[in-house]
Amino acid sequence: MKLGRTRLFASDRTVRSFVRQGLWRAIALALLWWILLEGDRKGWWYGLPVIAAATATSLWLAPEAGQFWHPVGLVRFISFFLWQSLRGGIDVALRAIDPRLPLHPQLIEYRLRVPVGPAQIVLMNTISLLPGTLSVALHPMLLQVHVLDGRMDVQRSLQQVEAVVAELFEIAIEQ
Amino acid sequence: MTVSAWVFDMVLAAGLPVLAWSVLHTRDLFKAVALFIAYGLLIAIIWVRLHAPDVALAEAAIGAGLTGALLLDTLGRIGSRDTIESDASQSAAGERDQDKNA
Amino acid sequence: MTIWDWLSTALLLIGAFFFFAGTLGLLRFPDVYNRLHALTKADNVGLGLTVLGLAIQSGSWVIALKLLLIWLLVLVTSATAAHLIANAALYDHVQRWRRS
Amino acid sequence: MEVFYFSIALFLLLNVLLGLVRVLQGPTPADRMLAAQLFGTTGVAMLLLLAQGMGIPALRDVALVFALLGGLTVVAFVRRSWIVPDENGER
Repeated sequence: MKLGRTRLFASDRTVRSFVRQGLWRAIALALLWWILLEGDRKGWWYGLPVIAAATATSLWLAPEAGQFWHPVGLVRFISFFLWQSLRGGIDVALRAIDPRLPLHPQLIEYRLRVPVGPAQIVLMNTISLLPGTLSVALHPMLLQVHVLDGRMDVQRSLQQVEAVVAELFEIAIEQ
Repeated sequence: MTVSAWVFDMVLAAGLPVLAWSVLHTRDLFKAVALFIAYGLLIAIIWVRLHAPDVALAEAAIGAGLTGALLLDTLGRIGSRDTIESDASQSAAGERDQDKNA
Repeated sequence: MTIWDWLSTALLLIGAFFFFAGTLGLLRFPDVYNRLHALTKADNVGLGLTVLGLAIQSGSWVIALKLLLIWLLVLVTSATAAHLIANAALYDHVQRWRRS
Repeated sequence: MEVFYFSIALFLLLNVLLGLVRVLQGPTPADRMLAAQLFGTTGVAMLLLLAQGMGIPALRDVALVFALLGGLTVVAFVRRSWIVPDENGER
Protein backbone atom coordinates (compact mmCIF):
# COMPACT_ATOMS: atom_id res chain seq x y z
CA MET A 1 0.00 0.00 0.00
CA LYS A 2 1.36 3.33 -1.04
CA LEU A 3 -1.09 5.31 1.00
CA GLY A 4 0.58 7.12 3.84
CA ARG A 5 -0.73 6.85 7.34
CA THR A 6 -2.20 10.29 7.14
CA ARG A 7 -4.26 9.28 4.11
CA LEU A 8 -5.56 6.10 5.70
CA PHE A 9 -6.60 7.76 8.91
CA ALA A 10 -7.83 11.31 8.91
CA SER A 11 -6.53 12.02 12.41
CA ASP A 12 -5.24 10.45 15.58
CA ARG A 13 -8.78 10.32 16.84
CA THR A 14 -9.80 7.99 14.03
CA VAL A 15 -6.86 5.73 14.82
CA ARG A 16 -7.87 5.62 18.42
CA SER A 17 -11.50 4.80 17.64
CA PHE A 18 -10.32 2.12 15.20
CA VAL A 19 -8.19 0.49 17.89
CA ARG A 20 -11.00 0.73 20.42
CA GLN A 21 -13.37 -0.86 17.90
CA GLY A 22 -10.90 -3.73 17.35
CA LEU A 23 -10.50 -4.26 21.07
CA TRP A 24 -14.24 -4.53 21.62
CA ARG A 25 -14.63 -6.98 18.80
CA ALA A 26 -11.73 -9.11 20.05
CA ILE A 27 -13.33 -9.26 23.51
CA ALA A 28 -16.67 -10.28 22.01
CA LEU A 29 -15.03 -12.95 19.87
CA ALA A 30 -13.02 -14.26 22.82
CA LEU A 31 -16.27 -14.60 24.77
CA LEU A 32 -17.81 -16.45 21.83
CA TRP A 33 -14.81 -18.80 21.69
CA TRP A 34 -15.07 -19.44 25.42
CA ILE A 35 -18.75 -20.32 25.08
CA LEU A 36 -18.23 -22.54 22.03
CA LEU A 37 -15.51 -24.54 23.79
CA GLU A 38 -17.62 -24.77 26.93
CA GLY A 39 -14.83 -23.29 29.05
CA ASP A 40 -12.09 -25.70 27.94
CA ARG A 41 -8.75 -24.13 28.90
CA LYS A 42 -6.54 -26.05 26.46
CA GLY A 43 -8.44 -24.57 23.54
CA TRP A 44 -6.88 -21.12 23.97
CA TRP A 45 -3.72 -22.17 22.11
CA TYR A 46 -5.84 -22.48 18.99
CA GLY A 47 -8.21 -19.79 20.09
CA LEU A 48 -5.87 -16.82 20.29
CA PRO A 49 -4.70 -16.91 16.64
CA VAL A 50 -8.28 -17.60 15.51
CA ILE A 51 -9.61 -14.65 17.50
CA ALA A 52 -6.86 -12.40 16.12
CA ALA A 53 -7.63 -13.47 12.56
CA ALA A 54 -11.38 -13.06 13.05
CA THR A 55 -10.94 -9.59 14.53
CA ALA A 56 -8.76 -8.54 11.60
CA THR A 57 -11.25 -9.92 9.11
CA SER A 58 -14.17 -8.18 10.77
CA LEU A 59 -12.30 -4.84 10.83
CA TRP A 60 -11.38 -5.31 7.19
CA LEU A 61 -14.92 -6.19 6.05
CA ALA A 62 -16.80 -3.71 8.25
CA PRO A 63 -14.39 -0.98 9.38
CA GLU A 64 -16.97 1.55 10.48
CA ALA A 65 -17.91 1.50 14.12
CA GLY A 66 -21.09 -0.36 14.94
CA GLN A 67 -23.82 1.29 16.91
CA PHE A 68 -24.19 0.24 20.52
CA TRP A 69 -27.73 -0.64 21.43
CA HIS A 70 -29.26 1.35 24.17
CA PRO A 71 -29.23 -0.88 27.30
CA VAL A 72 -32.72 0.11 28.45
CA GLY A 73 -34.07 -0.36 24.94
CA LEU A 74 -32.33 -3.73 24.71
CA VAL A 75 -33.84 -5.01 27.97
CA ARG A 76 -37.27 -3.80 26.89
CA PHE A 77 -36.87 -5.39 23.49
CA ILE A 78 -35.77 -8.77 24.89
CA SER A 79 -38.55 -8.98 27.47
CA PHE A 80 -41.14 -7.86 24.92
CA PHE A 81 -39.81 -10.33 22.38
CA LEU A 82 -39.72 -13.33 24.74
CA TRP A 83 -43.23 -12.74 26.01
CA GLN A 84 -44.72 -12.06 22.59
CA SER A 85 -43.01 -15.00 20.90
CA LEU A 86 -44.27 -17.30 23.65
CA ARG A 87 -47.76 -15.93 23.00
CA GLY A 88 -47.21 -16.46 19.28
CA GLY A 89 -46.25 -20.09 19.81
CA ILE A 90 -49.24 -20.75 22.05
CA ASP A 91 -51.60 -19.02 19.63
CA VAL A 92 -50.50 -21.00 16.60
CA ALA A 93 -50.28 -24.27 18.56
CA LEU A 94 -53.89 -23.88 19.72
CA ARG A 95 -55.00 -23.17 16.17
CA ALA A 96 -53.13 -26.25 14.92
CA ILE A 97 -54.72 -28.66 17.39
CA ASP A 98 -58.21 -27.15 17.16
CA PRO A 99 -60.35 -29.54 15.09
CA ARG A 100 -62.25 -26.61 13.52
CA LEU A 101 -58.98 -25.09 12.22
CA PRO A 102 -59.76 -21.44 13.10
CA LEU A 103 -57.86 -19.60 10.37
CA HIS A 104 -58.85 -16.37 8.64
CA PRO A 105 -55.66 -15.53 6.76
CA GLN A 106 -55.16 -12.17 5.11
CA LEU A 107 -52.36 -10.28 3.44
CA ILE A 108 -52.14 -6.75 4.81
CA GLU A 109 -49.88 -3.80 4.18
CA TYR A 110 -48.15 -1.87 6.89
CA ARG A 111 -46.62 1.57 6.45
CA LEU A 112 -43.19 1.62 8.05
CA ARG A 113 -41.99 4.57 10.11
CA VAL A 114 -38.47 3.35 10.88
CA PRO A 115 -35.94 4.24 8.18
CA VAL A 116 -34.45 1.84 5.64
CA GLY A 117 -31.57 -0.12 7.16
CA PRO A 118 -30.87 -2.46 10.07
CA ALA A 119 -33.91 -1.27 12.03
CA GLN A 120 -36.23 -2.45 9.27
CA ILE A 121 -34.49 -5.81 9.04
CA VAL A 122 -34.74 -6.38 12.79
CA LEU A 123 -38.38 -5.29 12.74
CA MET A 124 -39.14 -7.61 9.82
CA ASN A 125 -37.60 -10.65 11.50
CA THR A 126 -39.21 -9.86 14.84
CA ILE A 127 -42.65 -9.63 13.27
CA SER A 128 -42.27 -13.14 11.84
CA LEU A 129 -41.97 -14.59 15.35
CA LEU A 130 -44.84 -12.68 16.97
CA PRO A 131 -48.44 -13.90 17.29
CA GLY A 132 -50.18 -14.41 13.96
CA THR A 133 -47.93 -12.27 11.77
CA LEU A 134 -45.37 -13.20 9.10
CA SER A 135 -43.37 -10.72 7.03
CA VAL A 136 -43.74 -11.59 3.37
CA ALA A 137 -42.25 -8.74 1.38
CA LEU A 138 -40.28 -5.65 2.31
CA HIS A 139 -40.55 -2.58 0.09
CA PRO A 140 -38.67 0.62 0.95
CA MET A 141 -41.27 2.02 3.36
CA LEU A 142 -43.96 -0.66 3.15
CA LEU A 143 -44.13 -4.12 4.65
CA GLN A 144 -46.50 -6.81 3.41
CA VAL A 145 -47.53 -9.01 6.31
CA HIS A 146 -49.43 -12.27 6.23
CA VAL A 147 -51.75 -12.61 9.20
CA LEU A 148 -53.34 -15.81 10.48
CA ASP A 149 -56.47 -14.11 11.69
CA GLY A 150 -57.56 -10.94 9.92
CA ARG A 151 -60.05 -10.13 12.67
CA MET A 152 -57.30 -9.30 15.17
CA ASP A 153 -56.19 -5.70 15.51
CA VAL A 154 -52.91 -6.30 13.74
CA GLN A 155 -52.09 -2.70 12.81
CA ARG A 156 -52.02 -1.71 16.45
CA SER A 157 -49.78 -4.55 17.58
CA LEU A 158 -47.46 -3.89 14.64
CA GLN A 159 -47.17 -0.26 15.77
CA GLN A 160 -46.30 -1.52 19.23
CA VAL A 161 -43.52 -3.74 17.86
CA GLU A 162 -42.22 -0.90 15.75
CA ALA A 163 -42.09 1.41 18.78
CA VAL A 164 -40.03 -1.15 20.72
CA VAL A 165 -37.62 -1.64 17.80
CA ALA A 166 -37.34 2.13 17.33
CA GLU A 167 -36.41 2.47 20.99
CA LEU A 168 -33.76 -0.22 20.54
CA PHE A 169 -32.15 1.76 17.74
CA GLU A 170 -32.82 5.11 19.43
CA ILE A 171 -34.91 6.33 16.51
CA ALA A 172 -37.70 8.82 17.02
CA ILE A 173 -40.88 7.94 15.15
CA GLU A 174 -44.06 9.97 15.02
CA GLN A 175 -46.92 8.40 16.94
CA MET B 1 -28.94 -49.68 27.06
CA THR B 2 -32.37 -48.53 28.06
CA VAL B 3 -35.58 -49.45 26.33
CA SER B 4 -36.21 -45.94 25.01
CA ALA B 5 -32.71 -45.80 23.48
CA TRP B 6 -33.36 -49.15 21.82
CA VAL B 7 -36.69 -48.00 20.39
CA PHE B 8 -35.03 -44.78 19.19
CA ASP B 9 -32.40 -46.80 17.32
CA MET B 10 -35.02 -49.10 15.85
CA VAL B 11 -37.05 -46.17 14.53
CA LEU B 12 -33.88 -44.71 12.99
CA ALA B 13 -33.00 -48.06 11.42
CA ALA B 14 -36.51 -48.49 10.07
CA GLY B 15 -36.79 -44.92 8.79
CA LEU B 16 -33.52 -44.90 6.86
CA PRO B 17 -34.28 -47.57 4.22
CA VAL B 18 -37.79 -46.19 3.72
CA LEU B 19 -36.38 -42.72 3.13
CA ALA B 20 -33.62 -44.05 0.87
CA TRP B 21 -36.17 -45.94 -1.18
CA SER B 22 -38.38 -42.89 -1.60
CA VAL B 23 -35.40 -40.75 -2.69
CA LEU B 24 -34.62 -43.26 -5.41
CA HIS B 25 -38.18 -43.98 -6.37
CA THR B 26 -39.62 -40.50 -6.81
CA ARG B 27 -39.69 -39.05 -10.32
CA ASP B 28 -40.09 -35.43 -9.26
CA LEU B 29 -36.49 -34.25 -9.04
CA PHE B 30 -37.17 -31.47 -6.58
CA LYS B 31 -38.92 -33.87 -4.24
CA ALA B 32 -35.95 -36.21 -4.51
CA VAL B 33 -33.55 -33.45 -3.49
CA ALA B 34 -35.69 -32.41 -0.52
CA LEU B 35 -35.87 -36.04 0.58
CA PHE B 36 -32.13 -36.41 0.07
CA ILE B 37 -31.45 -33.55 2.47
CA ALA B 38 -33.71 -35.16 5.06
CA TYR B 39 -31.91 -38.46 4.42
CA GLY B 40 -28.51 -36.85 5.07
CA LEU B 41 -29.69 -35.37 8.36
CA LEU B 42 -31.12 -38.74 9.41
CA ILE B 43 -27.77 -40.38 8.67
CA ALA B 44 -26.06 -37.71 10.77
CA ILE B 45 -28.25 -38.67 13.71
CA ILE B 46 -27.39 -42.33 13.11
CA TRP B 47 -23.69 -41.47 13.30
CA VAL B 48 -24.44 -39.74 16.57
CA ARG B 49 -26.03 -42.90 17.91
CA LEU B 50 -22.92 -44.82 16.84
CA HIS B 51 -20.89 -42.50 19.11
CA ALA B 52 -19.18 -40.78 16.18
CA PRO B 53 -19.95 -37.06 16.59
CA ASP B 54 -17.13 -36.02 14.24
CA VAL B 55 -18.48 -38.13 11.40
CA ALA B 56 -21.96 -36.80 12.16
CA LEU B 57 -20.62 -33.27 11.86
CA ALA B 58 -19.07 -34.01 8.49
CA GLU B 59 -22.18 -35.78 7.25
CA ALA B 60 -24.46 -32.91 8.26
CA ALA B 61 -22.18 -30.24 6.77
CA ILE B 62 -21.09 -32.00 3.59
CA GLY B 63 -23.64 -34.74 2.99
CA ALA B 64 -26.79 -32.78 3.70
CA GLY B 65 -25.80 -29.12 3.61
CA LEU B 66 -23.24 -28.69 0.86
CA THR B 67 -24.46 -31.47 -1.41
CA GLY B 68 -28.03 -30.36 -0.87
CA ALA B 69 -27.19 -26.77 -1.81
CA LEU B 70 -25.27 -27.95 -4.89
CA LEU B 71 -28.14 -30.16 -5.99
CA LEU B 72 -30.61 -27.30 -5.54
CA ASP B 73 -28.36 -25.07 -7.60
CA THR B 74 -28.16 -27.74 -10.30
CA LEU B 75 -31.94 -28.05 -10.36
CA GLY B 76 -32.21 -24.30 -10.80
CA ARG B 77 -29.90 -24.48 -13.79
CA ILE B 78 -31.54 -27.38 -15.56
CA GLY B 79 -35.08 -26.27 -14.69
CA SER B 80 -36.27 -29.59 -13.35
CA ARG B 81 -39.89 -28.74 -12.84
CA ASP B 82 -40.75 -28.01 -16.40
CA THR B 83 -38.40 -30.11 -18.51
CA ILE B 84 -38.68 -33.56 -17.00
CA GLU B 85 -41.48 -35.17 -18.97
CA SER B 86 -42.90 -38.05 -17.02
CA ASP B 87 -46.29 -39.09 -15.79
CA ALA B 88 -45.20 -38.46 -12.20
CA SER B 89 -44.18 -34.86 -12.78
CA GLN B 90 -47.27 -34.30 -14.92
CA SER B 91 -49.48 -35.27 -12.06
CA ALA B 92 -47.38 -33.14 -9.72
CA ALA B 93 -47.88 -30.17 -12.04
CA GLY B 94 -51.61 -30.88 -12.07
CA GLU B 95 -51.67 -30.84 -8.30
CA ARG B 96 -49.86 -27.54 -8.32
CA ASP B 97 -52.29 -25.92 -10.70
CA GLN B 98 -55.15 -27.19 -8.66
CA ASP B 99 -53.59 -25.61 -5.63
CA LYS B 100 -53.19 -22.32 -7.43
CA ASN B 101 -56.79 -22.29 -8.59
CA ALA B 102 -58.20 -23.40 -5.27
CA MET C 1 -36.01 -35.56 42.32
CA THR C 2 -35.46 -31.99 43.40
CA ILE C 3 -37.73 -29.11 42.45
CA TRP C 4 -35.33 -28.23 39.63
CA ASP C 5 -35.66 -31.71 38.17
CA TRP C 6 -39.43 -31.36 38.16
CA LEU C 7 -39.22 -27.96 36.55
CA SER C 8 -36.92 -29.13 33.79
CA THR C 9 -39.05 -32.23 33.17
CA ALA C 10 -42.10 -30.02 32.81
CA LEU C 11 -40.29 -27.66 30.44
CA LEU C 12 -39.10 -30.52 28.23
CA LEU C 13 -42.60 -32.02 28.09
CA ILE C 14 -44.22 -28.70 27.18
CA GLY C 15 -41.47 -28.11 24.62
CA ALA C 16 -42.18 -31.49 23.02
CA PHE C 17 -45.86 -30.56 22.86
CA PHE C 18 -45.02 -27.40 20.93
CA PHE C 19 -42.97 -29.41 18.44
CA PHE C 20 -45.93 -31.72 17.98
CA ALA C 21 -48.26 -28.76 17.43
CA GLY C 22 -45.83 -27.38 14.84
CA THR C 23 -45.83 -30.66 12.92
CA LEU C 24 -49.61 -30.85 13.18
CA GLY C 25 -49.86 -27.34 11.75
CA LEU C 26 -47.45 -28.28 8.97
CA LEU C 27 -49.73 -31.14 7.99
CA ARG C 28 -53.14 -29.57 8.58
CA PHE C 29 -52.86 -25.93 7.54
CA PRO C 30 -54.17 -25.23 4.06
CA ASP C 31 -51.41 -23.26 2.31
CA VAL C 32 -47.70 -22.61 2.50
CA TYR C 33 -48.04 -19.23 4.25
CA ASN C 34 -50.08 -20.62 7.10
CA ARG C 35 -47.78 -23.60 7.41
CA LEU C 36 -44.84 -21.24 7.78
CA HIS C 37 -46.58 -19.59 10.73
CA ALA C 38 -47.05 -22.94 12.43
CA LEU C 39 -43.56 -24.23 11.80
CA THR C 40 -41.51 -21.18 12.75
CA LYS C 41 -43.41 -19.98 15.77
CA ALA C 42 -44.34 -23.28 17.41
CA ASP C 43 -40.97 -24.92 16.82
CA ASN C 44 -39.03 -21.93 18.09
CA VAL C 45 -41.00 -21.88 21.32
CA GLY C 46 -40.56 -25.64 21.58
CA LEU C 47 -36.82 -25.34 21.15
CA GLY C 48 -36.67 -22.45 23.62
CA LEU C 49 -38.40 -24.49 26.32
CA THR C 50 -36.24 -27.53 25.56
CA VAL C 51 -33.10 -25.40 25.83
CA LEU C 52 -34.30 -23.96 29.13
CA GLY C 53 -35.04 -27.39 30.54
CA LEU C 54 -31.66 -28.73 29.48
CA ALA C 55 -29.83 -25.67 30.75
CA ILE C 56 -31.28 -26.26 34.21
CA GLN C 57 -30.02 -29.85 34.12
CA SER C 58 -26.60 -29.06 32.69
CA GLY C 59 -25.35 -27.57 35.94
CA SER C 60 -22.84 -25.28 34.24
CA TRP C 61 -23.07 -21.65 33.22
CA VAL C 62 -20.97 -22.05 30.10
CA ILE C 63 -23.11 -24.87 28.77
CA ALA C 64 -26.26 -22.90 29.56
CA LEU C 65 -24.84 -19.96 27.60
CA LYS C 66 -23.96 -22.21 24.69
CA LEU C 67 -27.47 -23.64 24.61
CA LEU C 68 -28.83 -20.10 24.62
CA LEU C 69 -26.50 -19.20 21.76
CA ILE C 70 -27.75 -22.14 19.71
CA TRP C 71 -31.34 -21.09 20.34
CA LEU C 72 -30.60 -17.52 19.25
CA LEU C 73 -28.96 -18.81 16.09
CA VAL C 74 -32.01 -20.93 15.30
CA LEU C 75 -34.29 -17.95 15.99
CA VAL C 76 -32.46 -15.75 13.51
CA THR C 77 -32.09 -18.39 10.80
CA SER C 78 -35.67 -19.60 11.02
CA ALA C 79 -37.14 -16.09 10.97
CA THR C 80 -35.03 -15.27 7.92
CA ALA C 81 -35.81 -18.59 6.25
CA ALA C 82 -39.55 -18.13 6.84
CA HIS C 83 -39.45 -14.68 5.27
CA LEU C 84 -37.44 -15.92 2.28
CA ILE C 85 -39.82 -18.80 1.60
CA ALA C 86 -42.91 -16.62 1.98
CA ASN C 87 -41.39 -13.97 -0.25
CA ALA C 88 -40.50 -16.51 -2.93
CA ALA C 89 -43.99 -18.04 -2.73
CA LEU C 90 -45.57 -14.62 -3.27
CA TYR C 91 -43.22 -13.94 -6.17
CA ASP C 92 -44.15 -17.29 -7.69
CA HIS C 93 -47.87 -16.41 -7.40
CA VAL C 94 -48.68 -19.28 -5.08
CA GLN C 95 -52.35 -18.62 -4.36
CA ARG C 96 -53.37 -17.87 -0.82
CA TRP C 97 -56.07 -19.98 0.73
CA ARG C 98 -59.24 -18.17 1.74
CA ARG C 99 -61.99 -19.36 4.00
CA SER C 100 -65.00 -19.74 1.75
CA MET D 1 -33.08 -38.82 33.59
CA GLU D 2 -31.39 -40.53 30.58
CA VAL D 3 -34.50 -42.61 29.86
CA PHE D 4 -36.57 -39.44 29.87
CA TYR D 5 -34.20 -37.63 27.50
CA PHE D 6 -34.31 -40.55 25.08
CA SER D 7 -38.09 -40.72 25.27
CA ILE D 8 -38.43 -37.06 24.36
CA ALA D 9 -35.85 -37.47 21.58
CA LEU D 10 -37.81 -40.45 20.27
CA PHE D 11 -40.98 -38.39 20.28
CA LEU D 12 -39.25 -35.64 18.31
CA LEU D 13 -37.88 -38.18 15.83
CA LEU D 14 -41.39 -39.52 15.20
CA ASN D 15 -42.50 -35.92 14.76
CA VAL D 16 -39.90 -35.36 12.05
CA LEU D 17 -40.81 -38.56 10.25
CA LEU D 18 -44.46 -37.50 10.35
CA GLY D 19 -43.46 -34.12 8.94
CA LEU D 20 -41.90 -35.89 5.96
CA VAL D 21 -45.44 -36.55 4.76
CA ARG D 22 -45.48 -32.87 3.82
CA VAL D 23 -42.39 -33.40 1.65
CA LEU D 24 -44.09 -36.28 -0.10
CA GLN D 25 -47.36 -34.41 -0.61
CA GLY D 26 -46.06 -31.01 -1.59
CA PRO D 27 -47.79 -29.55 -3.53
CA THR D 28 -45.45 -26.57 -4.13
CA PRO D 29 -41.64 -26.77 -3.83
CA ALA D 30 -41.89 -24.36 -0.90
CA ASP D 31 -43.93 -26.92 1.02
CA ARG D 32 -41.26 -29.51 0.45
CA MET D 33 -38.56 -27.11 1.55
CA LEU D 34 -40.37 -26.47 4.83
CA ALA D 35 -39.23 -29.94 5.85
CA ALA D 36 -35.63 -28.77 5.79
CA GLN D 37 -36.61 -26.17 8.35
CA LEU D 38 -38.51 -28.69 10.39
CA PHE D 39 -35.49 -30.98 10.37
CA GLY D 40 -33.27 -28.07 11.30
CA THR D 41 -35.16 -26.99 14.41
CA THR D 42 -36.34 -30.39 15.60
CA GLY D 43 -32.96 -31.95 14.83
CA VAL D 44 -31.27 -29.32 16.99
CA ALA D 45 -33.57 -30.14 19.89
CA MET D 46 -33.01 -33.85 19.38
CA LEU D 47 -29.22 -33.48 19.32
CA LEU D 48 -29.18 -31.30 22.43
CA LEU D 49 -31.23 -33.94 24.24
CA LEU D 50 -28.89 -36.69 23.06
CA ALA D 51 -25.85 -34.63 24.07
CA GLN D 52 -27.05 -34.72 27.64
CA GLY D 53 -28.58 -38.19 27.45
CA MET D 54 -25.47 -39.84 26.01
CA GLY D 55 -23.01 -37.56 27.83
CA ILE D 56 -21.21 -36.42 24.68
CA PRO D 57 -20.69 -32.62 24.74
CA ALA D 58 -19.51 -32.65 21.09
CA LEU D 59 -23.11 -33.26 20.02
CA ARG D 60 -23.89 -29.64 20.87
CA ASP D 61 -21.50 -28.69 18.08
CA VAL D 62 -23.35 -30.98 15.69
CA ALA D 63 -26.55 -29.20 16.76
CA LEU D 64 -24.90 -25.88 15.94
CA VAL D 65 -24.11 -27.17 12.44
CA PHE D 66 -27.71 -28.34 11.99
CA ALA D 67 -28.93 -24.88 12.92
CA LEU D 68 -26.69 -23.27 10.30
CA LEU D 69 -27.57 -25.78 7.60
CA GLY D 70 -31.32 -25.28 7.80
CA GLY D 71 -30.78 -21.64 6.86
CA LEU D 72 -28.17 -22.43 4.22
CA THR D 73 -30.33 -24.89 2.30
CA VAL D 74 -33.31 -22.53 2.37
CA VAL D 75 -31.18 -19.71 0.97
CA ALA D 76 -29.79 -22.02 -1.72
CA PHE D 77 -33.33 -23.07 -2.54
CA VAL D 78 -34.78 -19.58 -2.78
CA ARG D 79 -31.87 -17.95 -4.58
CA ARG D 80 -30.71 -20.75 -6.86
CA SER D 81 -33.46 -23.23 -7.41
CA TRP D 82 -36.91 -21.81 -7.21
CA ILE D 83 -36.81 -18.30 -8.52
CA VAL D 84 -35.21 -18.70 -11.91
CA PRO D 85 -36.74 -16.32 -14.43
CA ASP D 86 -37.38 -17.94 -17.81
CA GLU D 87 -37.17 -16.21 -21.17
CA ASN D 88 -40.25 -14.11 -20.49
CA GLY D 89 -38.66 -12.88 -17.32
CA GLU D 90 -41.42 -14.26 -15.17
CA ARG D 91 -42.48 -17.43 -13.56
